[in-house]
Amino acid sequence: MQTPELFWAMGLLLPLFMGAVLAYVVGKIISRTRGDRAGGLAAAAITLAAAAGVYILTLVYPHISTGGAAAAVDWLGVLEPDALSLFMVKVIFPLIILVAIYSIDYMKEDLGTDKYYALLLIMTGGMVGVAGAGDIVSLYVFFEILSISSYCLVSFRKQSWEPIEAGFKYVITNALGSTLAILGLGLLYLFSGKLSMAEIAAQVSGWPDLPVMAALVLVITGFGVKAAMVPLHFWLPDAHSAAPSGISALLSGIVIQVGFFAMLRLVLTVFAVQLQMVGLILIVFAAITMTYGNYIALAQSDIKRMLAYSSVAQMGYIILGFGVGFYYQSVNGITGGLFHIETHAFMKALAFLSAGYIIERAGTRRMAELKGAGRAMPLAGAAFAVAALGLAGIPAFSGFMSKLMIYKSGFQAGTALGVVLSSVAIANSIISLGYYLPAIHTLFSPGDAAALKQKGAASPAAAVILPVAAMALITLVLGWYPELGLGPVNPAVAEIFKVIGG
Amino acid sequence: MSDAAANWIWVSAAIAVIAGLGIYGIVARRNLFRMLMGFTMLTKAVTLAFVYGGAYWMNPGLGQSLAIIIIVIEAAVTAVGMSMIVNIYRHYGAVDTSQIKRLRG
Amino acid sequence: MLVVLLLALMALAALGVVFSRDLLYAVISLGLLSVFTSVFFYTLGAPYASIMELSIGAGLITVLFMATISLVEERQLKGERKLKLSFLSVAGLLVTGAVALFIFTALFKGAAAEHAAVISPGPLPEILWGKRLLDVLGLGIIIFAAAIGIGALFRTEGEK
Amino acid sequence: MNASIYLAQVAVPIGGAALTPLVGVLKPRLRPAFAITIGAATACLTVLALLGAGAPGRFVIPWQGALNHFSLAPDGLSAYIAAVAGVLGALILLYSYKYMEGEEGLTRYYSLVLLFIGAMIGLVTTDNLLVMYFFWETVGLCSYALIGFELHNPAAARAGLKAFVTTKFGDVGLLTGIMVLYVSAGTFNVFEIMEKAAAGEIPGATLALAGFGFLMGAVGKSAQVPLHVWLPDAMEAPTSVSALIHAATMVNAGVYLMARTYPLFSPVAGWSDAVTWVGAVTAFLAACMALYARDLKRMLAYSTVSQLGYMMFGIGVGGLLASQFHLLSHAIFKALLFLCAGAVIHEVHTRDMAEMGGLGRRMPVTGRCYLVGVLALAGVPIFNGFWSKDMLFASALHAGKLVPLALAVVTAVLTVTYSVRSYIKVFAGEPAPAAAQAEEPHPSMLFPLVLLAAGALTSWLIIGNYSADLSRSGIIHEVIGVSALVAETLHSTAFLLSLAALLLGGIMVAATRKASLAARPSAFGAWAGRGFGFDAFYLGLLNGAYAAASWIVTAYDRLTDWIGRTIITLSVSFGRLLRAQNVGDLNGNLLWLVTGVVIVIAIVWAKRG
Repeated sequence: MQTPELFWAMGLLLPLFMGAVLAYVVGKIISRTRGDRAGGLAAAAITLAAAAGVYILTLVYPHISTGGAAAAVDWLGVLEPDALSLFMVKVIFPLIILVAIYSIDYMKEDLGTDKYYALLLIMTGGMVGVAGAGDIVSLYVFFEILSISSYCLVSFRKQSWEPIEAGFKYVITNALGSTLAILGLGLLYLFSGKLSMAEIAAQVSGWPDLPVMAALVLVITGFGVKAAMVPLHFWLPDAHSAAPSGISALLSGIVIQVGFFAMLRLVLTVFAVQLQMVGLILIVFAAITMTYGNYIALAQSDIKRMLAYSSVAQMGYIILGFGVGFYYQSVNGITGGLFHIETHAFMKALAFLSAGYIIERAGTRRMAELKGAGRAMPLAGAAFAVAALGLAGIPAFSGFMSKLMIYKSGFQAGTALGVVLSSVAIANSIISLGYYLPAIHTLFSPGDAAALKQKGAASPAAAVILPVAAMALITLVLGWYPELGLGPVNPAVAEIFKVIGG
Repeated sequence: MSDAAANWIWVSAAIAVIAGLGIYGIVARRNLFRMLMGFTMLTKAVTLAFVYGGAYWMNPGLGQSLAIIIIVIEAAVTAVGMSMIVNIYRHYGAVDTSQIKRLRG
Repeated sequence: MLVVLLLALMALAALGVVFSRDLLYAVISLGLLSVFTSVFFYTLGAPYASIMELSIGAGLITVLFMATISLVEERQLKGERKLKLSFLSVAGLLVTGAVALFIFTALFKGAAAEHAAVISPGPLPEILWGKRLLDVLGLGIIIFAAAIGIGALFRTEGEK
Repeated sequence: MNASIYLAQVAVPIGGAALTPLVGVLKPRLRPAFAITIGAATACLTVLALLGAGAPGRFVIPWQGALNHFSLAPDGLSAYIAAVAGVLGALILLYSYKYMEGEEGLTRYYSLVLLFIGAMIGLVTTDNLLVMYFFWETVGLCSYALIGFELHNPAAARAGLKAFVTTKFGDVGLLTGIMVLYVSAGTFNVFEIMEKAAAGEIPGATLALAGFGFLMGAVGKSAQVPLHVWLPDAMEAPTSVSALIHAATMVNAGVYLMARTYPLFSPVAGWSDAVTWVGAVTAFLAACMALYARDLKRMLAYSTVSQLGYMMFGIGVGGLLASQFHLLSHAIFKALLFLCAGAVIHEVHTRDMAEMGGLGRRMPVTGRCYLVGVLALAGVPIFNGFWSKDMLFASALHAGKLVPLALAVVTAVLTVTYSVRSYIKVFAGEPAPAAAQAEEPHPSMLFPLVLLAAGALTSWLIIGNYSADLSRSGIIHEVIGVSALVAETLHSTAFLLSLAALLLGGIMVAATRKASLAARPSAFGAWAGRGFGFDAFYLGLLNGAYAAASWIVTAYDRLTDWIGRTIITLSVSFGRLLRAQNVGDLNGNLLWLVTGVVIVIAIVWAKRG
C-alpha cells in the first residue's frame, strides 16, 4: 500500500463492498439449494471474514498521516484518511465483528438473513468511507450509503408495525437532516467553487460572513439530526428500540457517533476559523441533550427505549467533551470525547445485546414483566449489570474513565462556566443511576424465573456468549487500564490539535 | 456571459423558495407521500445550487457530475421511503401521520 | 428573461406540490418541477445533468410515486385532508419562511456581481469517471443497497 | 517491612471476592469456609501492616495517564482503620457462618462482603485521591447491593437505592473537589497536594471549593445531617452487614477523609466551624431520634449517626487524635452492639424493642456483651468509649468552642438514656412472649461477641502506641501514654462534664423507665397523675421535654424524608412530562427539528460579532 488513500480504497472499502455483494449472492444461491438457514450462515461467515480481514489489515498497516505525497491516482484524491479516521475504524470493526457473531444466533429465526448481512457490510463500508472522506460530496455519498442501509436494517423485521413506523420516521427525519447538510455544502460550493474541504477552508476566511454562517447552521443541524442532539433527537428512541437488537447496538454504539464525526470533520476543516463558536453551540446542545436524555429515560417503562434515551444522554457527554475542547482548546475535552465514543460503543452495545437476548427469551420488553429474568439468565443479566454500571459512570468501569476526562476538561477551563458544566455532567450521573439501578434490580429480583427457564433460557449459544463476554471484558479492563483504550485515541487528538493549535 | 448565469439573484431566490417549500412540505403536511415529495424538492434545490455553482465557477462538468450523483441518491432514498409507505399502509391502512403515532414517549 | 420565467414556473410548480388538493396533481407538479429544472440546467450549459434530471427526476421518480400511490387504495387519495389553518401549518410556514429567508439573504449577500461563465458541456465523462470515480462506485453501492433493502422490505420467501 | 504487603491486603480480599462465585459453582457448601479463610488471611495481613505502620513505606504501581499512580501508602491514620476493617471483617464473616445459614444468595453475600473489605482497606491506604474515589464508590456499591440483599423485599430495594443516591449527592461535591485540586496542583497525590498548598501554590478559592466539596462527600458517606436519612433505612441489610459496613467501617470513611485532609483545609475560613457544627448538630439530632426509636436496629443506626457526629465535631474543634480514637472505640463497641442485636433478632424474629424483654435470662452471655457495649457507648469510665469521648470534650474546651460543646454534652446525656434503656427493655425484666424460646447463639457467633466485648473494655490501653503511630502520619501531633491519659483525664474539666452527663442520663433513665415506649408519653397525664410534688414536677418536665424533643425529631425526620421523596417524585414527573410531549406525531417532532435550526441560528447570530 503506497499511500493512505490507496489503502483506504483498496484495503478497506473494496473488500467490504465486494464482501457485501458476495454475501448476498452466495447466501441467495445456498439458500435456494439448501434451505434458508444455510444461506444465512454463509452470509454471516463472509461478513465475518471480510470484517475481520479488513480489521487485521488496519492493525497491520503501521500508521496514517496526512500531508504526505499526493494521491497515487487522481480519483483517490477524494479520500483523505488521517489518524482520526483510523481511530473511528478501530472502534467500528470490533463492534461490527461482535455484532455479526451475535446475529448468527439472534437472527436465526428470521428470513432473508443473506440481505441482512449484506446490508450490515454495506453499512460498515459507509462508515469507513465517511471516516476517510476528504471531500464534501464523497462524505455525502458515503453517508447516504450508511443511511440507506441502516434505514432498511431498522425496518428489517417488517412483519410487525413497530419497525415500519420507526423506519419511516427514521427515513424522513434523516433524509431531511442529510439534505439540509448537503444544502449547506452546496452553498459552500456555490461560493468557493471548490469541493475538497481543505481547499474550501483556505477560502473561508476571505468570505462574506453570512453565507459561511448559513452553511455552518445547515451543516450543524443537518448532522446534528444524525448525532441526535436534542431537540433533533426524536427519531432515535423509535428507531433504536424498534430495530433488531444487534442493529440497535450498532446504531447506538457507533452510527450516531459517525454522524457526529462527519460534523466534526467539516467543522475542523471548513469552519476551523469559527471553532470557538462551534464549541459554544456544542456546549449548549450538550447540556440540553444530556439532561433531557436522562430525565426522559427516567420515565421509560420499555427497557430498549430506556437504553435508547440513555444513548441520547451519553451523546450529550461526547458532545460536551468536544464543545469544551473547542471552546477552551482543552486536550482533555477532546481526549475525553473520543475516549467516550470508544467506551460508550462497547458499553451500549453490550447493554443492547444482553437486553436483546433477555427480551428475545422473555418475549417482552416491558421492564415490569422482566422481573427475575436476570436470575433465569445469569450471564445476560450480569452483562447487563456491567453495562449499566459502566454507563452510569461508576468507577472501575470504562465509562467512568472517559467521563472523568470530560469532567476534568471542564474544571481545567478555569472559568465558572467550565466548573458549572462539569458539575452538571457529574450531577447527571445521579439522575442516570435513578434508572440504571432499578433496571438491574428488576432483572435480579425474584420473579417468574421458572417460567423463563422453561423457554430454554438457561443455555445461551456460544455465538451469544462470545460477543457479550468480550464486550464485558473490554468494559471492565478499560475501567482499570484506560491507557489501553487511549492508544488509538491519542494520535487522533494530536491530529485535531493540529487544527485547534492550542 | 451567459444569460442564465447572470441571473444570480433570481436563481438564489428560486433555491430559497424551493428549499423552503420542501422543508414546509416535510414539516407541515400530514400525507406521507407529500412529505416524501417535499424531500425530493429539497434535493432539487441542492442540485440547483451545485449545477449553478458549476456554471458560475466555469466548471460545468464538475457541477453536473455532482448533480447527477445527488439525483441518483435522491431516487434511491425516495424508493426506500416509498417501500416503507407501502408497508405502513399494510399495517395501518393509512398514509397520514395523524394516524401513525403508536410510537410515543 | 427565459431564465426568470423558468424560475418562476419552478416556484409555481413547487407551490403546487405542497398546496395542491389532490395527491395526483401534486405528483404531476413534481414532475413539472423536474422538467423545468431540467430545462434550466440545459440553459446553464449542463446537458448531462439536464438529461439525468429529466429521466430520473421527471421520469423514474414520478412513475414510482404514481405506482405506489395506486398501490394505496383510491379511498385514501380522496380522503386526504384539506389543508386547514392549524397551528402546525402556521408555525411550520413561519419557521420555514424564516429559514428560507435566511438562506436567501445568505445567497444574496454572498454572491459577487461580476462573473462570467463559458457555456460548454464541460469534460463531464472525464470528471465523472476520473476524479469522481469513487463517488460513482458509491452510487453503484447505493443502488445495490436500496435494491436489497427494498427486497428485504418486501421479502416473502418462506412465508406461511 | 516489605511494601507489597500493602498490595496484598487489598488484593487478597478482592481476589477472594472474584473467586467466590467459582467456589459457589463448584462446592456451594465451602463458601463460608472459603470466605472466612480469606477474611482471616486479610486480618493477618492488616495486622502485619499495622505493625509496620510506623515505618515509612509506599507501594506504587506506575500508572501513566488517568490515575497518576496506583499507590498504597498506609500510615498510622489509615493502618488502624484498615486493621479494623480486616479484623472486624474476619470476625463478621465468622459470625455470618451461622447467622446467614440457609439464606438464598450466599455467593453474592460473601463475594460482596469480601469485595467490601478489600475496597475499604484500599480506600484508606491509598494516597492517591482518584484511587480513593474509586474505592469510595466501590464500597458504596457494595453497601447498595448488600442493603438490597433480600431481593424479594421491595423496602430493601428502595433503601439500597436511597443509600446509593443520597451518598452520590455528596460524591458530586467530592469529585468536584478532587478535580479542582487536581487541576490546580497537577497531581492526585494527597501529600503532594498538601505540600503545594503549604507552599501557597493553590489559590484560596480552589481550596475553599475543594474543602466544602470534600465536606459534602463526607456528610453523605458518614450520614451527617442533612444527608443522614439513608443510614436508618439501610438497616434493611442483614445485621452482620450493618455491623460491618454501617457501623464500623464504611460510614467512618467520611470522618477519615476529613482527618486526612485536615492540614489542607483547616486554613480555609469557616471550614472548621462548618465541620464542628455539622458534627454537633448531627450528634444532637440523631441522639434525639435514637431516643424515640422502637426498632432496635434503627435505634442503633441513629446512635451510629450520633457518634459519627461526635467524630466530625472532634475534627472541627481540632481534636484529631480524639476523633480518630473515638472512631476506633466506636467501631469496636458499635460492632459489638450490632452483633448482639443480630443474635437477639435471630432468636426472637422481631426488631421491635417493645416485644422483647427479659432476654438476659435466656441469653446471658449475649446480654452481658450487650451491656459492655452499652456502657462503652454511654461513656462509663473504664470502657473505651469513655476515654475517647472525654478526649473529645477536652479538645472542644481547649478550642473554646463552647456552644457546640454544650450540644455535645446534652447529646451525651441523651446517649446514656437511650442506650441504657435499650438494655433494660431488651434484656432486663420478665421474658416477653416472643423471647420465651430464645436460646444462646452458636459458639461461632458468640466468639466474636466475647472478643469484641473484651476489646471494648481494653482497647483504650493501646493509646500510647496508637498516638505514637498516628503522630508519624504528620497530621496528628499529640503523643500520649496510658498513665498520662488517665492522669490528665482525672484532672480535667471535661471529666466533670462527662460525669455530669452520666449522672443526668442516669436520672433520665430512672425517670422515664416507666414511660411506655409504645405510646407517646403525655406530659400532662404524668403531671396530673402524680400530684404537684417536686418529684412529679421534675418527672413531668422531663417527660414534656422528651415529648417535645421526640415531636421535633419526628417532624424533622418526616420533613427530610418528604424532601427526598419530593425530589424523586419531581424528577420522575419531570421525565413523564417530557415523555408526554412526545405524542409520536411526526410533523410535530419535525417542527422541533426546525426549532433546532433556529437555536443554532440564534447562537450564531449572537456570537457573530
